[in-house]
Amino acid sequence: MSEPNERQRGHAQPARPEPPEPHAPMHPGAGLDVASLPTFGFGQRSPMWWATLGLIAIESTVFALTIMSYFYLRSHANVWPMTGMPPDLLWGSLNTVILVASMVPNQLAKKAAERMELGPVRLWMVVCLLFSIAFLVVRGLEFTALNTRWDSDAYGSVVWMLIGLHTTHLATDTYDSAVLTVLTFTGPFESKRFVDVSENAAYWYFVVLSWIPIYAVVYFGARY
Amino acid sequence: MTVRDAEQLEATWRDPPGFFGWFCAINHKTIAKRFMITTFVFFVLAGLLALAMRLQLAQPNGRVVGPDQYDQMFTMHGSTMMFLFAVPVMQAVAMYLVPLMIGARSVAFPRMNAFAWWIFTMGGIMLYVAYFLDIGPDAGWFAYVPLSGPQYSPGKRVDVWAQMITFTELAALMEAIVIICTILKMRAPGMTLNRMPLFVWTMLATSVMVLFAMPAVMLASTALICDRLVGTHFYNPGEGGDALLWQHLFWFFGHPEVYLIFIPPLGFMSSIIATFTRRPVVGYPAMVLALIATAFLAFGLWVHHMFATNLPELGKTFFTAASLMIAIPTAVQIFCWIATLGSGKINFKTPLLFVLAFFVILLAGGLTGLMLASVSLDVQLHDTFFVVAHLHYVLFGGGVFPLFGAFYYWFPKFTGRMLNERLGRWQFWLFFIGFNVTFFPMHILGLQGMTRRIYTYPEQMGWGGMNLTATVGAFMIAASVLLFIVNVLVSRRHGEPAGANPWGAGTLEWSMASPPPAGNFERVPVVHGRYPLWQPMQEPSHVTGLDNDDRVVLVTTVADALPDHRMALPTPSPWPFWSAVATTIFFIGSIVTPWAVVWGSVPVAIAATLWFWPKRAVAERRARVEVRP
Amino acid sequence: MKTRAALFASGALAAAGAAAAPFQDALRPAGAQAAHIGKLWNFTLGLCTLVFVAIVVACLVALWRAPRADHESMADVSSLARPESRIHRRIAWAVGLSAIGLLALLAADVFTSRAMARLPLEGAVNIELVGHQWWWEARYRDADPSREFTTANELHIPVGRPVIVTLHSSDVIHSLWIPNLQGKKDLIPGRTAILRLRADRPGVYRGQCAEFCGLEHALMALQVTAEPSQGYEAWAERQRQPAPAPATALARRGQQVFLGTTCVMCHTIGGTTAGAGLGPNLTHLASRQTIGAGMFPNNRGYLAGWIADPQAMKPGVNMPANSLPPDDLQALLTYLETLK
Amino acid sequence: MKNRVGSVVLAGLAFALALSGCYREKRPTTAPPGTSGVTQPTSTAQPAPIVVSHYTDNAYAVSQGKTWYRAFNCNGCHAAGGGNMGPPLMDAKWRYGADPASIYASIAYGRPNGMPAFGAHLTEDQIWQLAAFVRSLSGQLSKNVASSRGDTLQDGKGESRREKETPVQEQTPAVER
Repeated sequence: MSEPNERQRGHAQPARPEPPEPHAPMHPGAGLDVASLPTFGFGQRSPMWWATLGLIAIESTVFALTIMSYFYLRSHANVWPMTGMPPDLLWGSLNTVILVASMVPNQLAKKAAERMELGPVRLWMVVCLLFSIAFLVVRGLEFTALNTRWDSDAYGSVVWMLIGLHTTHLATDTYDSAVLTVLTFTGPFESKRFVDVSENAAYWYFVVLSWIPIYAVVYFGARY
Repeated sequence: MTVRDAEQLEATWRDPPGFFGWFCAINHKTIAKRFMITTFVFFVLAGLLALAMRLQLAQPNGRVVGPDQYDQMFTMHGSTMMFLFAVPVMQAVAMYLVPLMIGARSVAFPRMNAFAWWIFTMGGIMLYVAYFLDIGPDAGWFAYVPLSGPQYSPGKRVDVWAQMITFTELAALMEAIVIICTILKMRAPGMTLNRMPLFVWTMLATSVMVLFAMPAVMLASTALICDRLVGTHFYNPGEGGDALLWQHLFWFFGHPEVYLIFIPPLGFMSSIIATFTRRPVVGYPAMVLALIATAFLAFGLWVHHMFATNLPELGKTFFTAASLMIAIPTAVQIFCWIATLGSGKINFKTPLLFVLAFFVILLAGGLTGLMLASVSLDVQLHDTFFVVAHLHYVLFGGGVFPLFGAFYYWFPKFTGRMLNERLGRWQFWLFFIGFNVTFFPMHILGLQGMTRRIYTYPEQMGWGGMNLTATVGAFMIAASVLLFIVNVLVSRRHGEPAGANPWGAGTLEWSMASPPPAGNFERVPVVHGRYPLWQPMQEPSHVTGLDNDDRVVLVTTVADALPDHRMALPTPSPWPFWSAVATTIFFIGSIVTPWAVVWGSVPVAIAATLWFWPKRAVAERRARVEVRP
Repeated sequence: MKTRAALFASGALAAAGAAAAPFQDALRPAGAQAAHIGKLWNFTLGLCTLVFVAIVVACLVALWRAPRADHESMADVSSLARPESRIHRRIAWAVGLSAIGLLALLAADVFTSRAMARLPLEGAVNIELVGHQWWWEARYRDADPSREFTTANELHIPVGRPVIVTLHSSDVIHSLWIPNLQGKKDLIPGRTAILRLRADRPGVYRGQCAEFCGLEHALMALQVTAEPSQGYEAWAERQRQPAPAPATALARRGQQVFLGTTCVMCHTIGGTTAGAGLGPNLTHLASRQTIGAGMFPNNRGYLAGWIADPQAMKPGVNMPANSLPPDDLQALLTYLETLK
Repeated sequence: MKNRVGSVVLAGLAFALALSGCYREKRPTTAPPGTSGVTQPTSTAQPAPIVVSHYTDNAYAVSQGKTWYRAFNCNGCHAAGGGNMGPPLMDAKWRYGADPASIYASIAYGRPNGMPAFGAHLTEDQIWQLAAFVRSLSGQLSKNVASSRGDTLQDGKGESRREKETPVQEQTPAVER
């Protein structure tokens, strides 16, 4: 349980021959040859897919709990929103449209990646990137149209938390996609990067779809 | 398998040597060892704090420390034990054993694994430096608002606590993902889900729980730190916030957390009992279903921490029922183990002793838990020393005792040498007796009205005698832990050599040399049963066609573990370390100024990118041999 | 070692058990609600002890019956081939029994809660209790506002009459716990909670804050005196009166000191100009048995110490150290002692 | 075992630091050295003697000051610092000096045009704590020391989020009301 042993082992192993245990399968029987198997796989064949799924599980929980907190606070309030008016619909709705639209190039990028065609992948990744940048810009305007501040009351706090959380996901995923896109141009490129592209697209789906309930809560939870 | 192949394999999987290599290490066994030692250091530190508290309470009107210091002490003790020891140590052990048990050469994401350990360690160090600087959190380990809020906890103490949560939960979430992916995708061919060792099942259940439990506390502590630093109002009743929102969010995490600590040891139990009764555990399917049931029910109990609040009574009764119901899966497992003991041939060794303590201590803790589950009883027992006794019975019986058993059991695998049996028995009895002497009197103290978290009590309360007893017991526990440390330090150099399988166990981690070679398995095995080393060998016995000159692992299908593809894992890298440093700057900076969230994210992004960016040489070599699906 | 430790433990336990104080003890119910809980406790404890013994014995029997072996003895994997239905049946029975036991506990709990909810409330005494860091403020409510009065850290309640305590907090979360009378209830800022109780035996019972509430959480106690109705009414009547005017010259000077220095900034004395609410109401201070939130006996010595340097007795308390000239202090003490 | 060595080194380091500690975070229940009373200024023109008040570096003391500010009804005249009958305390204008000693003098001995003398009714300790809090109202204290928002209906930003005003001596006292 300590480093010195680690090093001792470095020298000792594997010169030290192991006495075969009474009933351990040490002596080789027939082997199972896997040399012909591929070196990567798409979708749920890839561990990356499961990791992405885990990430999505975590973040969905965060969003769900924040939304619950929103309604919990709302259930304790006499007036909702507490001060001022609900957020203006324009920018938020425009954002929703952009996000939903961004699913098209996203899907095309995913498909291209799964067909392992580098050209289309580059193209659609760039288009997706433009979409995310557009989204981030509009998101900036959206914050100005919330008609509340995080420090004005509990309503403001939870609304800013909701949108802040989602914006964080956008920003990080935008950055990820950017790095990946650059890699598709500069290399060093391996075909297994197509899996990364496809998972990146899958994650973008989550970012888009998680926005729909948040949009509904922020903009209509304050109205009805 | 010629010696040359073995050497090549070792060279491929070994961590880089030297001082700088130390920061690049990603081998799951290296990281897991460091992780275990780190958590154990925190265990000892928190234990020392407990001793100091016991000294203060040993007699009425104690003058060892004042209220301010005492509040910091019990907050540090609780937070350390929960966030820096109990949960992570289980993940650390799993990080070492899971790949060995499922016949894998590595975990699925070795670099993320390394990063998780670095970030965890840095978070813990931050907490203790803060404590020594008198910035130790002092609002209790569940930091109820408004006491922990901006008005009643001036200064940075609680911010440090909230940020420590962020550090440790980030690490725990990453470890959970690594464990899940490793278990689901990297099992040796033939190890179908219903052939997985029970310990692997417990870690799968635990890790899935982590994904859904930890976000709650991260959200809660983020909201708290926002309230404190940028003036949000989540918990401010004056502006429409609510103090109970914190309690709901915290306990929605806090109760499952108890099971994050309690479920992995169930796996230790099953492994150890099987080995030392020389037979498989009775009722494998029942055990697995019980684990899953526990993991589900654990999310339906949190309100039983809030029975003293003014929530509607009917709702409370529901949570009483749920809290009682969770006893059933535990009962199933206990009965299965007893049946195993009764129908096997018993090899009485120290690991088994520690496991048997479970049947006394966890049982007692579980039964007092049933008392606390009842609303009417809870309002008398809640927040008294009875609860202190209960939670220590549960966490020691269900966590620490099996954990020590696990150390005695797997230490030979970790180091290649046996722990001293005689010292082990001394340690066990000292621990067992000391534990009961310390915590049993606390039940009575609680019933006699001693509330928890009080730094002193007047003489006429008549609590002096039992508190003194408890203090004596605490020092017995300390002596026992000291004995354990001595045993480890001596045995790892002078203990008798273990060989591959000193206990004659049946699961895969005992099939390779001790300590295991860097690549774990010289031949990746093909599995034909739940206890491959006990069952007659069948063919094919092992996998061929995995290169020895690159970090190639076999990825299999989720349910049936059929070979799917050969994945090349990343090579050692310093960037997980640098990313952890950047993240630490980001987190600690944001305690001082909110703007750290902006400028702090730049180094994080840079480090993460360099982490992700492939080495040209490696990438090109791998591109040459890649096979498209 | 083992035996010695065990001996010591048992000895200490016995000693402590003997010394246990009756006035703050969940096992010595003195009121209706606590009695209900007490019954439930006895039932639960009995059942749990039974289960504990049964399982430990089963475990020991299993260990005792099973043959010994060592790590070389061949493992028996036959159970993997054919299920051990006999063992499984036994386990099923055991689980079934446990389920029944759990249902019994649930039923007992539900019945107890219902019994407690059924406490008759006619002619109840209404007390509004406000938690402060680190003391209790009690306002006795009455239909006729002129009959309401305020006191601190000490409740008097009539034996046999129900009491409805309305709980508020002025700062952080506190929790009211008077074990001999009733279970605890949290005082949560921004919320209102109700605690119903009834004392059935006269006596003095001690309560304590049960939810960690900051530096002096440990020194936040409350004394409840349960007395026969007429005694209670007499006490309440006294509490309703304003403070008597100081009779002696010394006392008069003491009042001047009180009104002329720091005291008046935080405390109220009915019938004088002192009307601040940051600290306890002192109108009838001398009628109380304790000071410092139920922590110290209320006599001249402790009172003097408390006024001169409360930080030494209760570090962190909001009461500041007052450096009064000795004779001023003596005058003040004399005055305070007249506040019967 | 490098990281065990590391943790030992860390512990040693931390212990050394502990000896110094961090006064900002202490919970002083008795007055620290250096805070002693200020003698009454003979005229408002004459600057008060310089006195070190450690409380301006201590978060707990400042929050106590905030408690007194509410409890002793300072906001009756000064509101939440915005000023009402009394002058505002959160702006840059200081008639009688912005240093702790001057503020101490203002509270203890009062000032013309309506500021009463509280010297008889407050302890030195409380006055120093109030003085520290009053300085935080205009952002004079470190953001790590000043209080954040209270658990009440909001009366403006928490002091820790105020912009730092640069004090200017206001020469001609404006007439109240």
